[in-house]
Amino acid sequence: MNGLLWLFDGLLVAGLAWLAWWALAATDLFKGIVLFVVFGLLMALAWARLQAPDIALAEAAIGAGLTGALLLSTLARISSAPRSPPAQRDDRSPSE
Amino acid sequence: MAILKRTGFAVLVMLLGAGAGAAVLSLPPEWNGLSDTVAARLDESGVTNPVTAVLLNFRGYDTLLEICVLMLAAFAVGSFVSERRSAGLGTGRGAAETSGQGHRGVELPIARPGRVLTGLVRLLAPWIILVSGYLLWVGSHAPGGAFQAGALLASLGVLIVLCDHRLLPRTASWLRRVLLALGFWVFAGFGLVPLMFGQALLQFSGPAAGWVILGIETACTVSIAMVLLLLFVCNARLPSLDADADRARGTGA
Amino acid sequence: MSWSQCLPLLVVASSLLPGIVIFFLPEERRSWRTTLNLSGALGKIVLVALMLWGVFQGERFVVRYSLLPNVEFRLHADPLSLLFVTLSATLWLLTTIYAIGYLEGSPNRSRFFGFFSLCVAATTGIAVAGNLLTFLIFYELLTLATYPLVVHRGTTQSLSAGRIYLAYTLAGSAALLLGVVWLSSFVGTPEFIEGGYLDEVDPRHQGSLVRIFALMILGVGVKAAIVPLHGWLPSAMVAPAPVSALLHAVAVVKAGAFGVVRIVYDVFGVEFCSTLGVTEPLAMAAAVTIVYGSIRALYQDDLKRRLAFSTVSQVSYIILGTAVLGPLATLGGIVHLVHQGVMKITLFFCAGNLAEALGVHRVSELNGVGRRMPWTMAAFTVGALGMIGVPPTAGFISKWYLAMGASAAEEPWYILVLVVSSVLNACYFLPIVYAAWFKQPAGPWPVDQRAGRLETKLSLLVPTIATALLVVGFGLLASVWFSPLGWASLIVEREYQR
Amino acid sequence: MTTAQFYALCGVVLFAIGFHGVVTRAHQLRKLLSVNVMGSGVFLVLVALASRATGGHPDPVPHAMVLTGIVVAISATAVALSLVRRVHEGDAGEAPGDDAREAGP
Amino acid sequence: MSASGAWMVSLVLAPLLAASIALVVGRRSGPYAALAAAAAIVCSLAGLIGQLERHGAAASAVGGWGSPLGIQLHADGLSVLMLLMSALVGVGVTAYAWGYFGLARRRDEPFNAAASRARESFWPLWLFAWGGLHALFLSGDIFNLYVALELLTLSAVGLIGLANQRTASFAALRYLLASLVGSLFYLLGVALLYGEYAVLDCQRLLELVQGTRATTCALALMTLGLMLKTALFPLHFWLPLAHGNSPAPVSALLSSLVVTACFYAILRLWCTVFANAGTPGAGMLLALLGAAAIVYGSLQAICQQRLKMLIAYSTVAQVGYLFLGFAFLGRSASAVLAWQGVVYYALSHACAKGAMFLAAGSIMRSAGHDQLEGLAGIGKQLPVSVFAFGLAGMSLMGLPPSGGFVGKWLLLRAALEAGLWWVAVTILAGGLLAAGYTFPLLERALANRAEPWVARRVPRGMELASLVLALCAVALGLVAAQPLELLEIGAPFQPLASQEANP
Repeated sequence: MNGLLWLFDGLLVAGLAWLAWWALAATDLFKGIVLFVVFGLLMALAWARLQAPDIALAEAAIGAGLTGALLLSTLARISSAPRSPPAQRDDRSPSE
Repeated sequence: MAILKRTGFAVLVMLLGAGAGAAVLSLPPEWNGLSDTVAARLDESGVTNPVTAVLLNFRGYDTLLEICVLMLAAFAVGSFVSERRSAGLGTGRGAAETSGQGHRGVELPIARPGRVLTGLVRLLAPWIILVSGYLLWVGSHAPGGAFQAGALLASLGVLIVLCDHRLLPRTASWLRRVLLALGFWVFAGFGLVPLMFGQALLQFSGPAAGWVILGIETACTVSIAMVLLLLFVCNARLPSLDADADRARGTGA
Repeated sequence: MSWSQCLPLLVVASSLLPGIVIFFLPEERRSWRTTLNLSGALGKIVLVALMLWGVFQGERFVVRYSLLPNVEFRLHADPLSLLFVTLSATLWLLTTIYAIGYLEGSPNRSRFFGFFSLCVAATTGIAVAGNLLTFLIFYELLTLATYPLVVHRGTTQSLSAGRIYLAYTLAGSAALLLGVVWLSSFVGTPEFIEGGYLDEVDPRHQGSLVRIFALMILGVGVKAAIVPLHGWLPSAMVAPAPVSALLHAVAVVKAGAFGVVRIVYDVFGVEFCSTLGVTEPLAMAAAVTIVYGSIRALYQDDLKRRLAFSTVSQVSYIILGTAVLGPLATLGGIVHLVHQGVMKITLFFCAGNLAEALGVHRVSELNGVGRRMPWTMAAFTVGALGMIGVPPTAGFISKWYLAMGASAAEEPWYILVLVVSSVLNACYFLPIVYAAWFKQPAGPWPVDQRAGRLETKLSLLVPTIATALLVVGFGLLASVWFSPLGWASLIVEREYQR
Repeated sequence: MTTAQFYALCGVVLFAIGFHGVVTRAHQLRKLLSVNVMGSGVFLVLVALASRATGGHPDPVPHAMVLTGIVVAISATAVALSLVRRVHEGDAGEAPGDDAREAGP
Repeated sequence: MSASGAWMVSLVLAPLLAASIALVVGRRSGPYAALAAAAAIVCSLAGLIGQLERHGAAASAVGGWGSPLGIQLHADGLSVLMLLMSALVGVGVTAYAWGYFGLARRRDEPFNAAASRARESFWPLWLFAWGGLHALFLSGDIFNLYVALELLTLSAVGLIGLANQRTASFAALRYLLASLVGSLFYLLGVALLYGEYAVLDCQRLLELVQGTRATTCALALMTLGLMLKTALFPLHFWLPLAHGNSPAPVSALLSSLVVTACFYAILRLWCTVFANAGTPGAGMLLALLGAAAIVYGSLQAICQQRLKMLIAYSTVAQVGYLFLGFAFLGRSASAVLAWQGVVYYALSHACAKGAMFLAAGSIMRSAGHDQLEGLAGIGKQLPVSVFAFGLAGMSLMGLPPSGGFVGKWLLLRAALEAGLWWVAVTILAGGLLAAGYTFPLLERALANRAEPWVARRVPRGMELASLVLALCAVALGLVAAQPLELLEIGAPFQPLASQEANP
């Protein structure tokens, strides 16, 4: 039993890390958001694994569900009304 | 030059991660924190689910501030939405005053709501309400509670707005705002009551504690549902109002 | 404490309150402004007279208020402060009369007279300051009050002069602040005592005490225009005449010199200074400034810049007097504090009259002006003779005592410096007097109708003549007990008999 | 290495990935995603450390903290998203405030 | 339950309840709700100060549970002084906002969607921020500190976003992202601390915390996170744009209260939780960053063209002063004096910076822009505002009668006693550089103006509010004895001073 559990943990952690990396590194924003939603679901699984059912419920409903919906709707807003790149800044702010 | 900066920063992040990792590993493996103290005082808190006890009784002050954060976020998002488009929060009369012809349909990006969606929502609605009510009730002795129930209700709200877009704008804006603040008022109200009797703020003890906590949780569930719904609606793309906005931008500013 | 106890506070307030009220007076309320100004000036003189009478009876005036747990704001009236207060009170009255006449019809006078009174309040505060912290507070308030006066005209030239003025004075006050804080870490902030309070500090700190002395003199020296730090003085000549008169004769420059006197006598004590070995470099710096100021004055064609450089050298007489050990030199130095004030203000009033009546600014245009403006040029001549040190005038007395002091202290070098500078003074003042009286004017002088049969407005003429009379008066009546010399000898007695 | 430590390490890794993303990614939406990933990382560390408790059920205090954290995260994300929307398309009500000529009223 | 507990609760709940009422009622209720909240705050603060002077530091357990389980509200000299600061500046900003936003749309100007929205949204957001500030100053629990910081940050973002221009939205977004990253660093530190000591209350952590590896890592993470929120030099990139482009009352309360509150969080952590873990080396690094902030911020401020950007960079510089106190970690003799100087400097900086931004707001309202070149002759137009700006500048420069001078005096005294020469020189250089960016405006105020001035009416209340705040900054210099006695209550810096034990 213990070996199987370790395998599950290993897979879960690897999945989490991989999803996190690709959610941020994906070229297309939409793909990034979808990966982020899947990442949210996997997190819910991780909470369940760590005997935190309350958080698993909350994560599933808020983390994956609502955040995903919000992100997708904002993405729709931005891609449909493309304006000039982020606002011109009249101050030579040092970084990014 | 950028590559150097980028890799340099990546090394820095790895160092940070290694340091934090080492710190985490150096923590004592056997350790049971406050779980015993919580278990010992659980019966005085009026609920049996330890997480709800901590959330609403032992560290109730945190949750009170957090409800404030939610209310604030909803208000801030509402204030970022321009006057004409604030179907959500916004100042009711201001909105009506500008859009003149009142609220026409509020369509969403996805195509006209097909039969499947409205049918599904009509089927699911009672169950979702039942489940969230159950989640709220079960929170006192098993995993569940205000946040989860509120989130579920909010998702139901989102589904309904997706189908029938005229639902939200028809409800009076002051009602929406009262619902928004309801959670905080009930929580602060119940919290201030013990202050009158010389006890500390948010001190719920004795037999009524369970019921008081349930009352607070119901109010919070309603507020959380309202907040999360508004967070979604204010951000959603509302093509009809955009049309007015585009026309206004053309003529106005 | 009874009202008489807080006389020093009343003296400071007597020019502070009118100033604040004048700020809020609208521009056209001319009569209100004049009455406020004059009543403030007269009130101050009455209060100073009361304080003089009180101190003479031996009464101690002390106002103290604790700012921080062991740091207090303290005002007191000792003979040295009274000397400076009387000087600034009388000359403020005369300068106010002069300024009212001079600025007739020019813009934003409310602002001018507001800052003018604040500046004098700060000067009075410096005079009656009871300890180093209070001195520092009023010292920096003086900078803030005089800056708007220097840039009063609002032209780009006066703005850049203001910038230079600020750079010097703020840097100086930073050095002074560092010195005062460093000293307070050894002895806290005790009040000024006649013979100084640092001789009982344990010898281990001698090294840092020397550095503290250098920092403080650097801080105060900026306003006393010691050579490397005098740059702001000539460029501040852009200001209107009453400002340069007030700045260079009464307020700023004197505050610097007064600061040096306080630090040397009432903080370190002159014997302790000589044991520390700091008096020689100070005297050297003063000597260098005296000669350098006079030489630079020779080449200035603009009248006010020449007077500015002569101020740079004259103020260093006071510092020379304080730096040379011995009662006679100290007496010369302290009495020169008053005499130089009176003489310099006369010269500036004359320069102002010339500029106002005839629009004459350059020395080369002064040929034959004596015939056109006899009274002004007479006052100018008296002032010039005083500067050179010709016997009946006040200048002679202070130079005389300085020379006596130098010889008593076996310092022949300083006598030589005095002689050389007197000669240089003659070289740059006598040509003006000669040109004014004995040369033919180039063209006809413009006639100033407003003045009627007088050469210029009465309110410009009376102060000039009054100060000229004072120059001669202080010279002739020097031996009388209430003259500046008498008062200065009282101070010196107290300094040396402790 | 117990499971608690293993998940805590995973939390730290997520935190690092998120922090890297916030600084290096240019687009604001990606930065927001990175912040959410960072948040999940910290919450994972909290809950993993809580699961070390012996005696069956884990320590409830970190669970309450994480619940509060998640709710705060969603509200911050929603505010950020509405700002992103305003930045990208300029709010329809672009008409400047009543002190019209001020750069920022 | 002790009266001080009641005062503390009312200090936190009054603004929050007023905010919720303003939010629900909307329309014109905002200003009146703010007025009521301000009155309640001032009374409860007076009550709390009275209590503290009689009974010393007060702690009130919320919910009646003990410290490991429940949350403690803790008030000692340091938090009371910070509450005094937030009350002073808060009342000033509220009075100013009455005039700035106006109670209702004036008849003469056309209806404007964004303006009326800003007019109504300002009040609830500002009251939330005020409540968050008081929750932060009174919290004795490190996780509660996190929630209070979030409440404060979100309301600040809402306030910055009021301005409706794109630069304001961009600035608000960048500020929000920076703050969220800072908060998450802080939260990871909290996780490590809780993971090791299983307690969240500051006072109990003081006894338990030693310099283990996890604790030092937690200290580093928490300090880094809060440094990002306080905009200390290398991490200040978000501040100038956010404070320079938001409405005047908003930038006033951001620069004076929000930044100082984040610094207070660092100070509270280093004084109580990490008193034994903080190494002098780390303290020296923070102090060096502070010194660099003073120089960098001042130089940037000197060469700014816009008045509000100038004042924003001045905030970056003045924050540097606050971190100089960390140089005294190892030297317990002068540490208490230095920290008193730092706290007093923070108090007078808050009043002075608030007055400066409010004056700048009045100048912008009258001139229509805040480019420095075009402001020649502003002194004749707005004498009261320029005078307030001058007084505030005097306090920033640390010239005598002002509160800044007292802070500077205490810091210099401590630096000289501890032999930290570079701290003394930095303080003096900072004062001179502050003159470098204060006098340009005063110079233009006194300069003559060629073309006639077409100015817009500025409500009298706005100018008076900035003048009152500036006079507060100066009055702090004259009545320094009482606040410093107040700071002694509960000896907040005692753990730092008794740090001589471990190196």
